[in-house]
Amino acid sequence: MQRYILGRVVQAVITIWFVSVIVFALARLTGNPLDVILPVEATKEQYEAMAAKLGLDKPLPVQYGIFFMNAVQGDLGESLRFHRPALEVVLGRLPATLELGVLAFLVSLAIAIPVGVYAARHRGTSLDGVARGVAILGQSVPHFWTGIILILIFAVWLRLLPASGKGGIQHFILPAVTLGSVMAAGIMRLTRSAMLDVLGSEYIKLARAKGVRESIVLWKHAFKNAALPVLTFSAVMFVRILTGSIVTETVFAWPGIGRLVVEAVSYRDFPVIQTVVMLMSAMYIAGNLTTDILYAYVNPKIRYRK
Amino acid sequence: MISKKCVALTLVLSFLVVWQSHAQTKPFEQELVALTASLHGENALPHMGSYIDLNFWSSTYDYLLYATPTEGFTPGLAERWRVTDNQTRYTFYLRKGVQFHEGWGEVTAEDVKFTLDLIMRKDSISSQARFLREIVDRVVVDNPYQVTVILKRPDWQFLDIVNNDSPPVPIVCKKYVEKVGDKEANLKPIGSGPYRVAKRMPGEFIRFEAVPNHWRRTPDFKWATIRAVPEASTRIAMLRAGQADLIPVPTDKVPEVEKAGYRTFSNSGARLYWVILGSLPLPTRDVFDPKVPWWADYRNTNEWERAKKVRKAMTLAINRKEILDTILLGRGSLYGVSHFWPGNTPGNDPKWETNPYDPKEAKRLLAEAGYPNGFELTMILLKHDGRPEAPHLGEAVAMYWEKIGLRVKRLPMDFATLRPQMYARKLKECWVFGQQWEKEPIVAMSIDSMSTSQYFTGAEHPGLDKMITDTLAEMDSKKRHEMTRQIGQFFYENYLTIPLVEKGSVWATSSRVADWMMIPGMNSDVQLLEYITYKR
Amino acid sequence: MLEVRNLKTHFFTRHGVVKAADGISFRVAAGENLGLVGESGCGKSVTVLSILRLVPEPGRILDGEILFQGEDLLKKSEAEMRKIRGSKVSIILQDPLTSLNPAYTIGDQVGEAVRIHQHLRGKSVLRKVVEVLKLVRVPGAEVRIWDYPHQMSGGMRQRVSGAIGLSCQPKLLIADEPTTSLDVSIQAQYLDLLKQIQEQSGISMVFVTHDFGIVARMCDQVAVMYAGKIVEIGEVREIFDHPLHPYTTALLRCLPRLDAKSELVTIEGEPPDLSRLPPGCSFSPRCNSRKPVCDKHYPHELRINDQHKVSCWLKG
Amino acid sequence: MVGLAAAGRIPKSVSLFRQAIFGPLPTVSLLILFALIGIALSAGWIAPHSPVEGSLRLTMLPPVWMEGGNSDYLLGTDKFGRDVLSRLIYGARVSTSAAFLAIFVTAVFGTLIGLLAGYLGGRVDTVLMRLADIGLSMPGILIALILAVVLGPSFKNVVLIVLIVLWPHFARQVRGETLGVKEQDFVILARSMGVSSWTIMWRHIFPNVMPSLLVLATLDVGYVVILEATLAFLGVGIPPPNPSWGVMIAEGREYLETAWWISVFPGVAIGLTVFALNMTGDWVRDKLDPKLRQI
Repeated sequence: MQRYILGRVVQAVITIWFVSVIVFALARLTGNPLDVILPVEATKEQYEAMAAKLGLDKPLPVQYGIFFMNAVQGDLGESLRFHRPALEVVLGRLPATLELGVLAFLVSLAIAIPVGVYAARHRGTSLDGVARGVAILGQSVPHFWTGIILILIFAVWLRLLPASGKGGIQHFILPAVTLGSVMAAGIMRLTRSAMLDVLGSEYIKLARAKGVRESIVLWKHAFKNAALPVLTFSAVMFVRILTGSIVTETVFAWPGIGRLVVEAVSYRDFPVIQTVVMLMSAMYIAGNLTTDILYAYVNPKIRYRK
Repeated sequence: MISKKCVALTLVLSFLVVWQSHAQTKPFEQELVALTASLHGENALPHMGSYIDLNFWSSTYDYLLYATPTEGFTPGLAERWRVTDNQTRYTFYLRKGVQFHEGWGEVTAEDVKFTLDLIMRKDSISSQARFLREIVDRVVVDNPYQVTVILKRPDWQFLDIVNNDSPPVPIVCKKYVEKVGDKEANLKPIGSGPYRVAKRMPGEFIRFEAVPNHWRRTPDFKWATIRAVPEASTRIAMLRAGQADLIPVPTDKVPEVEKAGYRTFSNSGARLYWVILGSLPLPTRDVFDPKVPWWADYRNTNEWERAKKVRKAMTLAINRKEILDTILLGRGSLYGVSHFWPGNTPGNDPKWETNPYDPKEAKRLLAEAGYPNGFELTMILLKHDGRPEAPHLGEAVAMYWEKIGLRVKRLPMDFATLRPQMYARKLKECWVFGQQWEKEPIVAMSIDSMSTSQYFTGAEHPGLDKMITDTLAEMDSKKRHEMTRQIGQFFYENYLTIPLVEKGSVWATSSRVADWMMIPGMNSDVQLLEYITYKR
Repeated sequence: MLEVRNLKTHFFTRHGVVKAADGISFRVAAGENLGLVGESGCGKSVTVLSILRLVPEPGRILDGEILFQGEDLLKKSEAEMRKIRGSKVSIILQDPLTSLNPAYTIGDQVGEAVRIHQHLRGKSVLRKVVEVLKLVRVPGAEVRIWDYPHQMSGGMRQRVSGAIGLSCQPKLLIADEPTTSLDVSIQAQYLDLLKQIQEQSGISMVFVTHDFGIVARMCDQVAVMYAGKIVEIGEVREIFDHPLHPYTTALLRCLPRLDAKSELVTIEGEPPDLSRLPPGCSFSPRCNSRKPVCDKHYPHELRINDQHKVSCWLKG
Repeated sequence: MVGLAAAGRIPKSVSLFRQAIFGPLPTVSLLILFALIGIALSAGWIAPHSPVEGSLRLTMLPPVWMEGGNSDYLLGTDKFGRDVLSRLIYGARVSTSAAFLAIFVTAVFGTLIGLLAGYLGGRVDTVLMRLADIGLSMPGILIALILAVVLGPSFKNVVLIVLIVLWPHFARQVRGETLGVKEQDFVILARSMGVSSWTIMWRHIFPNVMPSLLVLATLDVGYVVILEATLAFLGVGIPPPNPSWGVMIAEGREYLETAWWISVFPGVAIGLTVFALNMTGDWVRDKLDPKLRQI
């Protein structure tokens, strides 16, 4: 097992390295930060001076070399906009995103799993139908639109909830729902299908034949086995949530990395762009790794494999 | 098992969240919350930031002089100032006893010298750097309260530079900057203004605390926070939710806000919008393209006239009144020549009328110019900070042009992408440009309308270059203004640019705000917070 | 002990009604073994699942009585049923590989019924579990209880599911082809084991299989099922000696016999589609000696003697 | 699937509604899709007005049923006085054509890579799949956003972006299937008879990965429609004045309070379309290959 994990980690590192190359190149294709930093009246001299100061005058490979050497030592460069280490800037915004993400994640789990299990249990009934319908519908609207509509209804018309910004618990509701909706839909559908597979199996029949109470059959016998694919999916989903935050945070003016990076792109703040992309990739990869380990946890077959 | 873990996690988290939020929402007494679309670079040192950045610190610093709506200045840190007749020596007599924040001592001549030197420093990105380096010979500290600037040559612009009008020249604290270094000082500026910086989260907010009995003005609000909220609808929602006291409102949302019963302040002259026709290069440049319908070699009279007809047609095709009434909902005004705002612009000529709306004439002119069935061109819908209307205006203009038979492509673009191409005069596209009103249009023109200027929003023409240079050299304001008028006349007659509308920035305030001093051409962003009064 | 009367369990599928059990009747006396024989898909499993009222969707028990210790199970509430399942009546499923939950340990799964029905907790459950595992001869039961199913051999798993069935000393044990998935030698061991346990504890058994050999080995009574109906039922020796129904004879002929010279034969033709049965005797299409009447009406049950009943036009 | 309380209950008839929507064949969904395609094709005839021409005099007219509504503009007009209905209709064309083209290109590319990786295996496989991993690990929308800034907004760039963001999904799926198929006898036979790799991939393997490919495609079209809308929302979608639904929402979102109809209708349109697509996708999947339930 350890060996296996180690191998995966090495892979992950390589992947992240590639990502760094790609995003480094991409970022530089978006334009020249000086065109944002310098006042429009800036002279050629000022351009050159600034370029030199930021090391943008060197050829790209050299620039990457420098970036790489520093990155290895944990220095991802200094934000062109905030004059502080990019990593520091990003990590400063990360909590906001994570809080929102985790909340949305839990909310959607809390909704999706019971509904999914229920739908599978009562498969074919109209309740199942409605549940699926709603779920698919949830996946069918762009979630920035959901967000806009939610603001329109709850903030503008009903005046129940704040439209945006970070603050009291009530600030979390709309963004969390927006962010969670897409994911809840996915998880619900997955739970349902996974449960359907499991409920068909012999050991469920046997459990019932033992006279086990239905709820226990569902949750103890069936769900623990169905949880497997659900977990896999959830980890990936959680990372997708972080990516989704790019839009949601723009809609709700949420001070997280999503908004940070959108502004970083228009500000051509290369270090921040790079940091965020690499961070998200790292999270995605970590997510998958965790999943596999969780797999091992729920599925003894894997756990006991040498 | 899993479910147990989940529950546990949920509990912990929700606790965290609640706790977190409580930590956050503890309100200050009398805190003013002002919103802005973006805090931009937030650079606080004059040699490190563009004027957009520096505007956000306008209340943290004091300035030698303060701009007034009309000509002339009111005293600031400089109680009075003397200019020698040949306009080469400027002496400023400083106010005594003005203290920098957090015990960094009194503002002295040393600080003024230091500030000017900073701006002229080699690594300075300030937009005045070039100009100051050109004209300033040296800055002399006569005594702690008296500083003299000696110029290489006579100049009338100097006072226009060293005031709070953008780009502003804030007086920074020598001791502080030298002690902590540029970087630190840029992150946490120390000034002598009415609001000291209390706390900031870059990109998110800056929180100021009022300085008790300040010589210039003691703010009503003990605390003031500038918070960045990119989405306009979000800003409005926050205003309505009582989360904000002062928000910039894009014109098309003004009625919504007013309907909701909020007071709006409009500040005229903030933006002059006009259409820039491609980059109009000198025929001698290799980027010069004779096929561009609206531009030609000025030495070839027929061609020049033909091109002028096209420009005129494109000008007459636009119904400015309708644009003003619909897109700007009547907030703003019409004007005749780019750079010249009828309000009070030296050199403005009342005889310059707004171009009429006359599509028939436009079509006729096109035909005459040899384009009976129009031609193809591209309108750049420019995404440019502080000019939310620009893309809308662009679309509107495009629609009018289509009505006279031009085939208009649209191309959304952000300014950072446009800029280098504009510098290179490469663009064959048109775009709507919004410029901040300048006290002396000639100053702006010298920067953006000459074939030598890097930043370029006009048309390259040797005659124009000459006129501008001469005008700049003219010390006598009367004559200078007359010469300025002639430049405007040249633009007007040749339809070099296509003026659209003037529009002020609109601000909505919560019920806690009583009033806010508006200075024409300023308040383009959250400035002068100390002049916002609290309604008791 | 158990008496099934005219049990009708049908499946309502999109393609029509499948009559998996259509008027099944039989009785099992205390300590007696009934073999339920037939080709796969003839409704054996459905019949036994009906007894536990665990008919899969979209199946419904439409009619009949299932008298267990004199009470009709079909009249019982779900809760009451639950009390009976696993304690009084328990089942051993066909495939030990799939009938054990991969996510839980052997001990957990064997102990579950005990916990539920005998309300034991903690140590005593384990003691009980070990006891039962010993009963089914799982070597090293004390340690094995901590294993997961996938760590055991097929034979061991089948014993475990046997243990699950026996864990609460049921009155009736249903074995649904418990040995099909095992290879022959292990089959033999396992069957002997079951037989032994059954004789010791005197529980009754319904033994579902398609193998007359097993019936001969295990059962006192045998019921031959074809197309959802019992075509011949009676005491094992009797049936073996004079099978009356052509289907029974055919099945018997399929048995490899040591004494017989005749080589192994199989029944030609396919088992019928239960959703569209012929009007008459459902076996007639495959019957060599069929008469015209066979295709018209279904033969009513003919009572040869107390130990032997058959439904066939050829007799009588 | 064991119905516990089954005993004695008579099967209750399946409700019509359910049959229609979740039944064996997603009637409603298919209807929606056909309608959509019909609209997209006949936009030129059925749209009452030009989608791009408008008059500022008619700016932000409300839908006809609201007071102030104008019967010429059933669903009202937008900021530039353009008919929302007509834009919706043409939007159907723009959005769907973009989505379908994008998914087609992506599928083709992804399949090619997947086939190569799966069939050739070895180093090729490692390299290609590592690339796919990288692609998957990068935050899609963000990369799309950056790319859009790099490439500039245009129809073909939207397609290109989708390609870059989505190809790994297809590549991985196809590779997996290929691995399975290539071990099967007929392939081995073909190889033993010296059939060229290309022919084998094309004639023998491709047809076998087709089903799951189809499923993935149908399920992803919906996602692409949403992605396009999201790009538009971030201001880098299909350039105006082309009325893609995404662009319409983006343009309208500033006027939610004053003119909700500008952004609400296109939102609904997207919702319906993607809903129908997903439903059909599920159906196709269950028909072709229930194994794929977890895609």
